[in-house]
Amino acid sequence: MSAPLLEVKSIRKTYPGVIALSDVTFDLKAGEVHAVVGENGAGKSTLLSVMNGLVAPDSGEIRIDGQPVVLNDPTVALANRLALVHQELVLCPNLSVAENIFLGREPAGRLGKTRAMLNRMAKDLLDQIHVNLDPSRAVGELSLNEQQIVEICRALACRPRVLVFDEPTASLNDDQVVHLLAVIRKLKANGLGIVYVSHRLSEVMQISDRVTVLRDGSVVATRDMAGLNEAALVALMVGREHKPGQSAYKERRCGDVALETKAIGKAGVFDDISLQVRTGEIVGIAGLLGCQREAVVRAIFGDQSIDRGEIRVQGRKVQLRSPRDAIAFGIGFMPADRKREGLILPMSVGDNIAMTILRRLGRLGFMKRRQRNATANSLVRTLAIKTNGLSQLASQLSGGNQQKIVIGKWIARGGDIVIAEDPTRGVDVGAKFEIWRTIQDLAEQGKAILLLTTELQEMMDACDRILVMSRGRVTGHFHRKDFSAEAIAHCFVA
Amino acid sequence: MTVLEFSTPRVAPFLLGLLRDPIIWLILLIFAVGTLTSEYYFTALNIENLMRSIAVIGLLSLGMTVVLLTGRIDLSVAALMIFSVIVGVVVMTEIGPMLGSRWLVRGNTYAGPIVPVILIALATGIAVGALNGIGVAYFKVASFIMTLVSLTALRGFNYVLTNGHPYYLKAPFYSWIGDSKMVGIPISFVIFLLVLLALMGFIHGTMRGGRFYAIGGNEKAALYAGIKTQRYVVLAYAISGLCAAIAGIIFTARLKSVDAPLAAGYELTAIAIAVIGGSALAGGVGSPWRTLLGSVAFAAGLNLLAIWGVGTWYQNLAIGVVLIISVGLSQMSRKKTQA
Amino acid sequence: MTEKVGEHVMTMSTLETQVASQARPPDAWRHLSVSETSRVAVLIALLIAGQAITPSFLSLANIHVILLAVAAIGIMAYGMTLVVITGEIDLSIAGIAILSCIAGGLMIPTGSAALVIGTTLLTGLAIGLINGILVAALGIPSLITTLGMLGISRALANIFSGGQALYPEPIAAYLWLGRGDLVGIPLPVVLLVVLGAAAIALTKYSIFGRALYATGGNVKAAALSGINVVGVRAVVFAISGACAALAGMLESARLSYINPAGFEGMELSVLAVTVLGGASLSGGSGSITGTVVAALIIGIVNNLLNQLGVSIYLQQVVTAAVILAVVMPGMWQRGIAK
Amino acid sequence: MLKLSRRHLLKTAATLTVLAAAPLAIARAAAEESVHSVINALIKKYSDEARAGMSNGDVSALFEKDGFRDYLDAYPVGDLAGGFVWKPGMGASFVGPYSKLQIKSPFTDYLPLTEGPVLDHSKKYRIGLVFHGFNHPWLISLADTAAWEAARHPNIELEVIDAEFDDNKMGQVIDTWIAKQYDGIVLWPNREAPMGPPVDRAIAAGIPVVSLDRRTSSEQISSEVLGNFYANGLQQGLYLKHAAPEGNIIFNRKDLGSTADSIRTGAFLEAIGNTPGYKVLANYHTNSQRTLAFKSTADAMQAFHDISVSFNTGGEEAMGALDAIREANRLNSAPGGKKIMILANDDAREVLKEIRSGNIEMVSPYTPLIGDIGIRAVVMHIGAKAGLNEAPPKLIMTPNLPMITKEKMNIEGIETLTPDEWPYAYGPEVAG
Repeated sequence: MSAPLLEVKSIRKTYPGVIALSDVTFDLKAGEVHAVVGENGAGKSTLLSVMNGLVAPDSGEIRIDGQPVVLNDPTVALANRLALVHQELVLCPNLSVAENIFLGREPAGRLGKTRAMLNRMAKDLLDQIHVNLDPSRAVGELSLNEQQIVEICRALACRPRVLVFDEPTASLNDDQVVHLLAVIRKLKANGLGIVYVSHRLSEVMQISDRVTVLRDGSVVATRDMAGLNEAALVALMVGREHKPGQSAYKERRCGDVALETKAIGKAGVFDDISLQVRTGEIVGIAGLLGCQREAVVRAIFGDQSIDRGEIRVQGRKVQLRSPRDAIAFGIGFMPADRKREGLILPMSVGDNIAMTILRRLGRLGFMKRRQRNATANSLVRTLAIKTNGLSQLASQLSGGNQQKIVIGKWIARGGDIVIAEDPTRGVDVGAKFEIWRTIQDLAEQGKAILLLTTELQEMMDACDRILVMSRGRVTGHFHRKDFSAEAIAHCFVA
Repeated sequence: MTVLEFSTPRVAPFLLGLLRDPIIWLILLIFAVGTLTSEYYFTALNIENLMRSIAVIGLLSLGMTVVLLTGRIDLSVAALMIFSVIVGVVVMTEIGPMLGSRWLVRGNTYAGPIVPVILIALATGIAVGALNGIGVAYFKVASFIMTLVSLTALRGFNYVLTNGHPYYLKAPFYSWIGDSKMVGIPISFVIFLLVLLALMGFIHGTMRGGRFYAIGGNEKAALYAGIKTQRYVVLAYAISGLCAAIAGIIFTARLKSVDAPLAAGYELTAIAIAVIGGSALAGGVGSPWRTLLGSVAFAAGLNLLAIWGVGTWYQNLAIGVVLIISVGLSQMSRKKTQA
Repeated sequence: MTEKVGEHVMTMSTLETQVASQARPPDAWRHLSVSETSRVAVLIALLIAGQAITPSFLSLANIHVILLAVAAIGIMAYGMTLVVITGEIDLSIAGIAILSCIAGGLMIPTGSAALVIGTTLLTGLAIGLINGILVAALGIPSLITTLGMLGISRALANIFSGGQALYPEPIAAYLWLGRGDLVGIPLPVVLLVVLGAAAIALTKYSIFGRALYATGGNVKAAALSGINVVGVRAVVFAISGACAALAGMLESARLSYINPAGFEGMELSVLAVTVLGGASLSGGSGSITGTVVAALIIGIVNNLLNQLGVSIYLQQVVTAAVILAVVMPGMWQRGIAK
Repeated sequence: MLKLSRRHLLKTAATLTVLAAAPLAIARAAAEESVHSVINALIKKYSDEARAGMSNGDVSALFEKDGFRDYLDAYPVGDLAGGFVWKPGMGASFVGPYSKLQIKSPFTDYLPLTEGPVLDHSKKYRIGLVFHGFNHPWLISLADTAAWEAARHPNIELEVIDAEFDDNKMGQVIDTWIAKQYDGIVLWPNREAPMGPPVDRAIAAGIPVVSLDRRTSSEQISSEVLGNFYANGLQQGLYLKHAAPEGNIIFNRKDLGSTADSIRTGAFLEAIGNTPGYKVLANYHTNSQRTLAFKSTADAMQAFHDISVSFNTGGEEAMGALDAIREANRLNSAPGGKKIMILANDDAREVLKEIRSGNIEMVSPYTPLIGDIGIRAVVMHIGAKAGLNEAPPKLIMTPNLPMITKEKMNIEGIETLTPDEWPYAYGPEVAG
């Protein structure tokens, strides 16, 4: 039998005072999908960086086709036909789809011919994975989802034999995930070896042949996927028995209508959206990408304007011209993109939590530091945010803990209405559970919650009611007792 | 089977896009108003003057455009433009006596061979540009700071090297660059056009040139794509330095002398022109061609005011107002297309 | 294994964040402190060197001279630091300083000190506010806005004054601003210190300070958290304008001379002090204490070089080298510098 | 070696210049001892002495270092055009069109032109005046006199443009005027070298060009109206020698390489070069900026405790130095508790005020009120081109002006004037 396509042997990487990876070994065969899972901090990112040549290991080696290679630069990894699909979309918004795909690998062409040639090649590549996307469009105009496809094509453009996916579905909805998995199966059938890193265990279960579980920088196990269930996988990851029942849903009594929209609309974006959220109620808005539910919640938060209809808070008609107006009426908003919209990364944990309540913490313009610390500390405790202290920078925390800060700052604000956009995006299993429980707690305290998630199952677990949107309109409305994935999915395309 | 279906794009043909470009209309308007209001505006002599002034500021702005494309800035261009020529002359006057020739006559008139001066000036431009680039790319000094430091240091060196004396450069070849014409077009403008064409060929015609856009668009993406971004940043600054040196040669050829305090503040003009031409300070947007338009609009506007005899104060006022308004309008139209 | 590494888990995840985003400053505070240290080290080295070179260097009189020399640039740099913290830049300060002083100077015939000084400060405040509105509300990049405003205000100063210098001689209170003293301390120095303290309080201890850093750190996130980012930026530009006007007034009062061609190139000197003080032009970082130390470094270097009789042209070169030497180590390990 | 060649060739240039001025000498007025000729004689005396050698090593070193000899030898010293003799009190009074200030202009009778239409009365003559700095009192006064003269002649249309100390821009302004076919151009060139080519282009296009105060590198220029930089520096030196045989001097100079600096400072050094008692303590270039002069003097006050003389190449510098000395409370800190002697140029009203109050020791007037001469000269050139009159001489020297001191003195034959005897001061009135 020939050597495996890729062998990672006894990789060790330490940072001052920390062992990031210790003796990590696994292998990948051609035509195999090998998942790597683990909680945040388990060492996945370091491992990916080592494999991509961004970080040099202290010891150990990587073999491709049995030959040891020294990956000291991303280009070397590419030269060895190992490509990485990044979790964050790292694309040039000012360049076209084709230019992005072939960035750094442009074919040498005569003057003027390059662009046409690039477009043709990109078209071929997109056709290969059955995606219809115009290669001459500027990436800046594309949706996240489309950008994800570009990111994958970019990896494919260097004709890799090993393709590493780092959380490829983080910003995709269920429907698109299905398609992406189909693409991956196709690649696998073409004989590629695929390393698949994801927090979404259901995908991992579906797509992988084998799985390697990392915990605290070490390999806990490498198993065949066949015969492994989700609970067992989670147990391996967290090192203890963990009930996957993520919903933590509890029956609650809902009160009066806290938030109501009456036939609001914005020309060309959405129209005739009417919804109600009661105190203590969690209402989800489901829909495929492009259904404009994000625009609706942003309009409710005053971040975008509406041309028609009215928004009522606690029964009172309100004019929301900016987020500040919305906040004044007790609305809070947890954006999905933590790094870009949720947090001020170069500021401390304490400052981030206090961001929504600055005015309250002021006396004659000065910050009441003791009160701020008390508030922030109590939130750090209740939300179990793992941090060195309030002065640690937000950028230094893991995704789950960052998300908790985003939630925490709205708890600190204490408004009655909360809009949560994908609160568990890119968050690991343990933290995910804690975040869902927090959201349920908020509802129980009588807050009205408007929820958007990309995973329908999560939404069905968490919500009292679900509205479905399609192309800017409400196409369905379900109460918890009527929840059915099929029925809801049906409304997606209505 | 198509797994994913995405919307089709809008295609804007080049010419149509050009006509939609307000700057073209602005230039046409300036020429029309100029021709209508002054008999001296649309004359060969005035158009030559216009071309000559475009050549220098245009070259500086071209270099600036390349640097802006990478999302950085170069404040050193004007100081470097003088510095490179000074180095050329000073080095040659030092070499002269070693070869037994006296190359400095009649006070400070340089009488030695002029081609080496030009070559040394070009090399100096490239070298100082590259040093800026190395500071920015490898030593991670913010470009604003790095080139501000260069600006200060070069202005100082200009005095230290010349001891405040001017150098006269009166070689025939030099006068040819500064004063001659080719089919009615000043040589300096021809040189500018050649540089423009070369840059456009490089930036739009080769894959290497295109990478400036990638770096300006998303440097991390370029890095992950295996592009040696640092080298391209150095290259961008070297190009800017080279453009500055060429501008310096043309500039001093017109004045037939070089003098430490010349061209003070031209770096800000270069930035203004690149930005009026549509370059984004954030990087990734802009092109040499559009910078040409920017420099034509800028120079033609000022020329018109000069022909009208408008005082410098009001010219400066106009520059400031036009700069803010033009960028403000493009900002608003960008916002509109985004929304 | 788990127990052993357990306590490091958190730090490890921190590390992972760093590794994954290699291009971001991996450990901002650490490097900040490196350059902070190097700044202070340079300052101390300069003090020692200065005393070694000229025995009267640390005399009270020379300290006064140094502080007086940096008073105007330091006060302007306070405003600039605030602007730079929000991720913007203000190139118009020299223009604002001169236009404000001219506007105030035009009030000299009234003989009213309040009118002269008030007009000066209000003009600075107003132009700064216009900058702020153009930048924050209309979204015009500050580099362009303030570059344009620099030209506009210089032109207006000439137009209003007819290019003539003005002499504030008859306004005693005005002159006192530049030449007077409080308990033996020259008034510009008093203002430098008092405003420095106020600026430190503002940036470090006030709620406005938090909003300031938040706006610079991530303007979208700050806006979504309910911070009035438009207001914050408008205010810092207004403060910067007022600082420029005040600094301009101090200089004019010291020389009893309002020169419509004055403060040439001052914006770049002030900017140099600000970045030397550790403020990053990408926003979200910087401190007034850093700016103060930086202003002192520049002031001492110039004072020493002047005392040694070094020509102004070489001084430019030396100043550039000092800036680079202080700024470089702090930047060394950053990912992408723009 | 390099120095030698430079010197040699500049000397040739100087000889040529003197030759050009020679015809004037014939028409020289009877050997009345005018201030002009007294000072010229002194210039020659000290220049010859200095050329023979300087016994003061300090002064000599500075003189050599900055190559003053080259500049001084090339700077023309000569007699006035048309045998004109200037005496204090001459000239016309008017309100400056730009500054709106009351002006008494000293040289309005020099190369006179009667009021009313000039040359061909049916023609309109368009003349351009380009200079630097509408925001400098000295230069505004220059423009005032030019505009006043132009306004006296209804068929002269004068356009005044400020090139803002950008030599390239000044060149472009001249090119624009060539394109607009102006009849004549008057300019105040900041620096010699860059202004030669545009002037040559204008001359080639048949447009007469006259430069004011400073020179251009053009050899074809129609006329040069030259000021008395030499007299300025020399008188500062003579005053110093007269006041004290020894002293420790600090210098606030204009930018390196500018004519004002090289001639004034050079002439000052020539004058004191053979007096052993003077020491050069420090030498600053403050680029005509009051703030920089202030800072350098403030720092010098700390570095040296035995300063006795502050030499300033300009009035701005002197005011900055005075403010710094006053702020340091060191007005009387020269050795022996004497006053620090401040030597100045430029007869601005604010400087004269300090002379009156005794803070500035002396000022050598350098009047900007010469723009009218430039206009008259260029008009005469335009006329000469059309064969209407004779051309004025190429070199139009302005009269040397005596220094101004608080009390009247006679220094080596020069009768000094008091501020009250000097009606020609320029710039805004200063209260107090």
